[in-house]
Amino acid sequence: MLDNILDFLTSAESLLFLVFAMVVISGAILMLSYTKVVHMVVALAFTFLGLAALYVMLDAEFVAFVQVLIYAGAVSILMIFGIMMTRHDKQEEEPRRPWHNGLLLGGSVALFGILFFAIQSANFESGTLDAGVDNTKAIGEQLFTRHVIPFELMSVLLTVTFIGAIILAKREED
Amino acid sequence: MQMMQLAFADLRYLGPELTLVIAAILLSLLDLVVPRRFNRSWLGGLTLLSLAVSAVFVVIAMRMYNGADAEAIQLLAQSYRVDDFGNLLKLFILTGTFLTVLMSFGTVKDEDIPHQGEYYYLFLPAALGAMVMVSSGDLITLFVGLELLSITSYIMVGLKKNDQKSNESAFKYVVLGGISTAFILYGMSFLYGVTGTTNMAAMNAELRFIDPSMSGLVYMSFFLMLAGFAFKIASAPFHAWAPDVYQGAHTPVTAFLAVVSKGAALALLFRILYNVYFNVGDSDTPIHDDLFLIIAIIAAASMILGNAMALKQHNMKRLLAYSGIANAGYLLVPLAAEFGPMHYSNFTELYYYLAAYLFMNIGAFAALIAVSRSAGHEEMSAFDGLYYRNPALAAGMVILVLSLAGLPITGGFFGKFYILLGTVAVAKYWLAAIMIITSVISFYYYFGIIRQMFMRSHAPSERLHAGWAQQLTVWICAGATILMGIFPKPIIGYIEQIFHLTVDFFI
Amino acid sequence: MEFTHYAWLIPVFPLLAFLVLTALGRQMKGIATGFSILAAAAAFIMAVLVFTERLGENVVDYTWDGFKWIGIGDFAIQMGYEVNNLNTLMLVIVTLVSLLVNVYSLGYMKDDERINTFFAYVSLFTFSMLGLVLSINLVQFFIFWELVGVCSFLLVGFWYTKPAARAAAKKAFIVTRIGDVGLFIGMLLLFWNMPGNSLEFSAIHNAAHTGALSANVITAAAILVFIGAVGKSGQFPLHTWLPDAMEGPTPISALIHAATMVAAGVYLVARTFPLFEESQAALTTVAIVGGFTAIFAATIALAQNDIKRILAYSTVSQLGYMMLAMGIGTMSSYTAGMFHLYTHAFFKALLFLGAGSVIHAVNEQDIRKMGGLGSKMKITMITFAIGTLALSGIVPFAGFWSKDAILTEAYHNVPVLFWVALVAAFFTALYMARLFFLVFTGKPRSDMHPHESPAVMTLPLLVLAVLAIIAGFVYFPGNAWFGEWLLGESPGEHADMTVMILSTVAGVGGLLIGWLLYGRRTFTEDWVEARALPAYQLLNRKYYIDELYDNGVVKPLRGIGYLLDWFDRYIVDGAVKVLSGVMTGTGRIGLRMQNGQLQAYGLIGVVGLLILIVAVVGRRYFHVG
Amino acid sequence: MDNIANSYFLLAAILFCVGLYGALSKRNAVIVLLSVELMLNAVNLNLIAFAKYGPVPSITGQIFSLFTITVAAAEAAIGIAILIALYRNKGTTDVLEMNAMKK
Repeated sequence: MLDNILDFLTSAESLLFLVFAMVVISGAILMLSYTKVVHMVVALAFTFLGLAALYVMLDAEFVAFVQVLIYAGAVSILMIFGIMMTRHDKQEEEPRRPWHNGLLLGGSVALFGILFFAIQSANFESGTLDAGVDNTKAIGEQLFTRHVIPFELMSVLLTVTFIGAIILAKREED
Repeated sequence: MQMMQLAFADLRYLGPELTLVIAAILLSLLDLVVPRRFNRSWLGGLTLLSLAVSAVFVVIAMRMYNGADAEAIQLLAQSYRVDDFGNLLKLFILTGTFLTVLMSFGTVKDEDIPHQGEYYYLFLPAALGAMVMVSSGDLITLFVGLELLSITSYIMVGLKKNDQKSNESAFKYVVLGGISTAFILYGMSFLYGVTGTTNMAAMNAELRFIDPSMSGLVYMSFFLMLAGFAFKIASAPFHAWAPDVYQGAHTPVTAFLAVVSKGAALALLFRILYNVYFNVGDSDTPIHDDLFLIIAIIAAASMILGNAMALKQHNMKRLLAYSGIANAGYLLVPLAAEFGPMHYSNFTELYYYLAAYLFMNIGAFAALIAVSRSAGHEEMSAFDGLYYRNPALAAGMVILVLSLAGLPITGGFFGKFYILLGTVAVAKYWLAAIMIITSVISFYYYFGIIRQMFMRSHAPSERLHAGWAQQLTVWICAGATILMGIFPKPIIGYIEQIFHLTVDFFI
Repeated sequence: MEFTHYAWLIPVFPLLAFLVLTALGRQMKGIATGFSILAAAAAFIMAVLVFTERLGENVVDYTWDGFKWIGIGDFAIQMGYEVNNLNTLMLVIVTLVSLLVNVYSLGYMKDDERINTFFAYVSLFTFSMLGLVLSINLVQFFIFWELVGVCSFLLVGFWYTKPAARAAAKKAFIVTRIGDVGLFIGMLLLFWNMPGNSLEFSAIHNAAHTGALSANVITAAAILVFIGAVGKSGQFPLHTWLPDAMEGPTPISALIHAATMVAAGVYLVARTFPLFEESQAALTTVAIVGGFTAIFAATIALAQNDIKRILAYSTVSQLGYMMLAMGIGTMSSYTAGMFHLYTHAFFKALLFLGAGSVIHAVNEQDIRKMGGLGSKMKITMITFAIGTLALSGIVPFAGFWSKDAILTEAYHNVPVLFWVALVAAFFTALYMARLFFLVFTGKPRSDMHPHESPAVMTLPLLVLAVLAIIAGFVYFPGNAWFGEWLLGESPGEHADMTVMILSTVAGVGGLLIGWLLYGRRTFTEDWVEARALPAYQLLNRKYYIDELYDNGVVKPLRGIGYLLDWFDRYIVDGAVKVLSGVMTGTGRIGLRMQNGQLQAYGLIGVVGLLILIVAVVGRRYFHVG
Repeated sequence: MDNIANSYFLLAAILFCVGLYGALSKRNAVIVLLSVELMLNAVNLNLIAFAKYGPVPSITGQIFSLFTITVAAAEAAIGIAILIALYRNKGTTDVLEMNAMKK
């Protein structure tokens, strides 16, 4: 058991994982515990960046880039915009809902416990993803052959989102 | 080697979907260029037209590509399938959307919905999403279709921009919908993880010989996805959003959520349940049995809770939401009644009741629009004395309510009857008992509506003038309901004739 | 001309009338009602033609099943109609009573603003009832069975401005639905066990007799079917809706809640009789429920003061009689049950219409406030008296023969039931005498100005009165024609002198005591004041006897009646209320969670999911690990 | 058992549960939306980790995650747009105050 942990700590990959995992988790936890809205968003931006680093470790360079661009960039900024366009003078105060929060905390922990149990009992015989190929190219090829229908549908979805976001957020001149 | 690229010739199989895409783009452009002073109802007409054209393509596909012994068309390694399962459900989706758009005429006013053009043509991508959902054989395609439907629905719910209720319900919907999406995806990620593929057929093959240590993850993948889909279906215990969202949305949009969205999600659950998880597990961990038990439990909970909550409800939209929860339960029953040597008709059962549900629900919503516009509110009392104020509309509504209550010579009766036969065939008697008892209880509140129409003393006595579009919708729906009750045979016969489990469903 | 082959026309007439009346709405009141009557008359004539045709020698049952409703695989449900002697009899009863009620309603409902709606509903009901009678299989039967339920709901609640009428309508519908669930489950059970999944009555007959069904299935199916009949025919404990249903217009009480719809339960048992024949347990259940209902309802009727409620409990009691007859299970008891159904339809409809005539005249339903109406309403009184005699089972009125047939069978087969039925017969005579004398004799006990009803109302009374006298002669000792015709074979000897004497004693005794208590008493006082002392002593003693009767017999009896009434209202009804309470409680908890908070909604889902996971999958792991 | 593979899955599970907690407990609507995004990120991590360490590794997981990211962004945009419309009418972004409809 101890050997395992030592093993784990001495491998470079594991150490890196540990560092980024800490970044990711602390970002998430900080988001929950901060009281100012902007701080929360910034904390979560760190989580997004940490995840991007983990994606690189998982041989998913392209996704990592996308993660940085979309999440750390676009979504975080979108959220900041959202905060700016709505008023947030008063600080976030903890709502007094002991039943709700207690049950929720219990529920979340229980869900994690169940997931933990399921994951730990699974016996992965780790295969190997052929990391030699050009990740981006491989994705591109797959995307335009096998997954071309969802890919094209995505364009419809984005168009709809685009129209929808405009008409919903637009101020009506009356 | 399967064809991995989409050839130009393959586009002919995508006729129904392409029609909707092209129509959506054209209509949005038209909406942009035509000056604002023109009434936007003609966009609604064009929407109807494109839905009809799409339906024609579906029918053509059913006639040409899927004969009795033909193989189902599949594109890109099963990521897209043109089979009779999908085609039948596409007809359901298109009919539902068509009637929803039809009942909207005359209800979309500038003060309510500033963007009338968008209101009409957004139905097209929503229907498209639903259609993609029902004909995909791959998790990614399926997911994208689901999201196309969901995101469009979020927008449509929020279209009454100046109405706080509409904003609120849209926000509730988008947050809870987002959470449910996350659950679905998390479940899918485990499913992908343990099988290494996103193709449903390949998954089933992998799952049947999976390492027993993985069974925990298999269970979790199902539960997480179930939570998400049950949310979309609005079945207990993931039902709580439905009344609020239904109440806040514009009524035709509510009808769309209650019928098309629910139907498509049910079809999806049906597909995943039978294509991916069927016969998975062994005697130590009978995953298969447990999953069917869970569906049965959810169905029972929905029937009980939905009907119980409707008992004290006086707002018609919320009442129909609770009734929708109960109906989600009835609709889950054929899913829980698994295939077996005695029983192979559960798709027909599901489809038949779904079709009956489509007509009775859309008709009820259309009638609600008609009476609530004159009453100025959506309480049940809007139906006061309808029999004396507009007998024809009242007659239609009586038929629809009788069908909802499951009384004979309506589609609703036969649908439930047929489902019950299936349940008894697989010896799930307790589920049948709950279904019967809760249906009896539901008479109580359905008859409340009839009582309002026939036996109400303080009703306003002037004639109620309903919009032509709503009246037409009510009559179409009432007529279809009666026809389905009197002549169920042709419909069932047709489905049984063209639907072949091995060809059209199991991939 | 083969009228039998055109039997489908019979329900079509009222259906057409219904459609025409609905289309007319509130216009053309005079003509519209004419349509309804015309249709009822046409249906009646057609029914009589079919009936006379079936009187001939060697008639065979006619079945048409050309309409294929469902066909799934090998299994098919055919719709159509069947004509045999049993349902021909029903056709005649239904169309005749319907026609008379239609005519009667012309007078009774004359001033009602919604008279067209009323006639439309009546036509729809007649159509449904006839459809029910002609059905060839259980599914079709069930459809019409529900349809008559809907019509009953609409008609009981016809005067919906009265809250009581609304409540009664809903109760009538919901309580009978409980029975329908039983019937429905029975239907499913038969469906899965019948050879070829057939639900046709003829197939059920064959299967029951050839042993194609296992004994358990037969018992279960028969009892479930009987539960359906219990609901519709107001048998204990699902009878509570029937007295409440008296909130409807009185012609409806006569048509639906006396002569036709409530008898449909008995008809159902008759139609599926082979199932019962094969199961002693089911027969015993039927007999016990019927016997208990007969005496139970008769006792309650003693304690009622509302003229219609007395008749309603009387109906429940008489239906119990018919069930009892069915439950004895021999061919002649079956015949006796159907015979009683047939005679009862006439004299009970007569009594209800007579009661309607009284209510119409004095606008009052409490018999304690009536009195002395006989002098002003001769025809009503005479016809009502005939009805009372028939119901009380006095020779030679129709009720005597049919009741006697049942009693004879009970006497020979199940003596306990015979005594129960005999006591019930005594009570019947007693409460009818009480009703009759309080209403028609003595002095008026409140300020009222009665007048005889118009001819359209008295004519049906006269017709029914004639029938109440003669209808019994088709089947009495020495004339077994009815039984032979119904069964196609001789039902066997059914006369017994002991029974006749005992039943006459019970009937006459009941009437006599009723007369002494409620009829004579008022006369006595007049008499005493008018005459001199010599007679006083004697009279005083008479009076003393009356008191003795009153305190020793009738008061306790009525006490029991009150007690049972209380039991009925609070315990039996209460059970239904508990069930609905559980459901509304669930709903209330569900609604409390519906607090408008989206995060609460999410939480409900998460907690629900966790419970599901732990409950279903957890057990596997904890069990294994 | 490969420790590092499991660690990725557990990290994803932690993020998912934290996201769920945030989405169902925070009062500020923007943060609620952000928490939903966190849940979707957890899914991505899971997918990509399975793409490398799963029993049957394949690049499909990465492709799936690309779709997920796009959809998540679209959902966030719609969420913010609806929120802005709501804020304009109601003047608050407090989730607890959104209870005009209940029972």
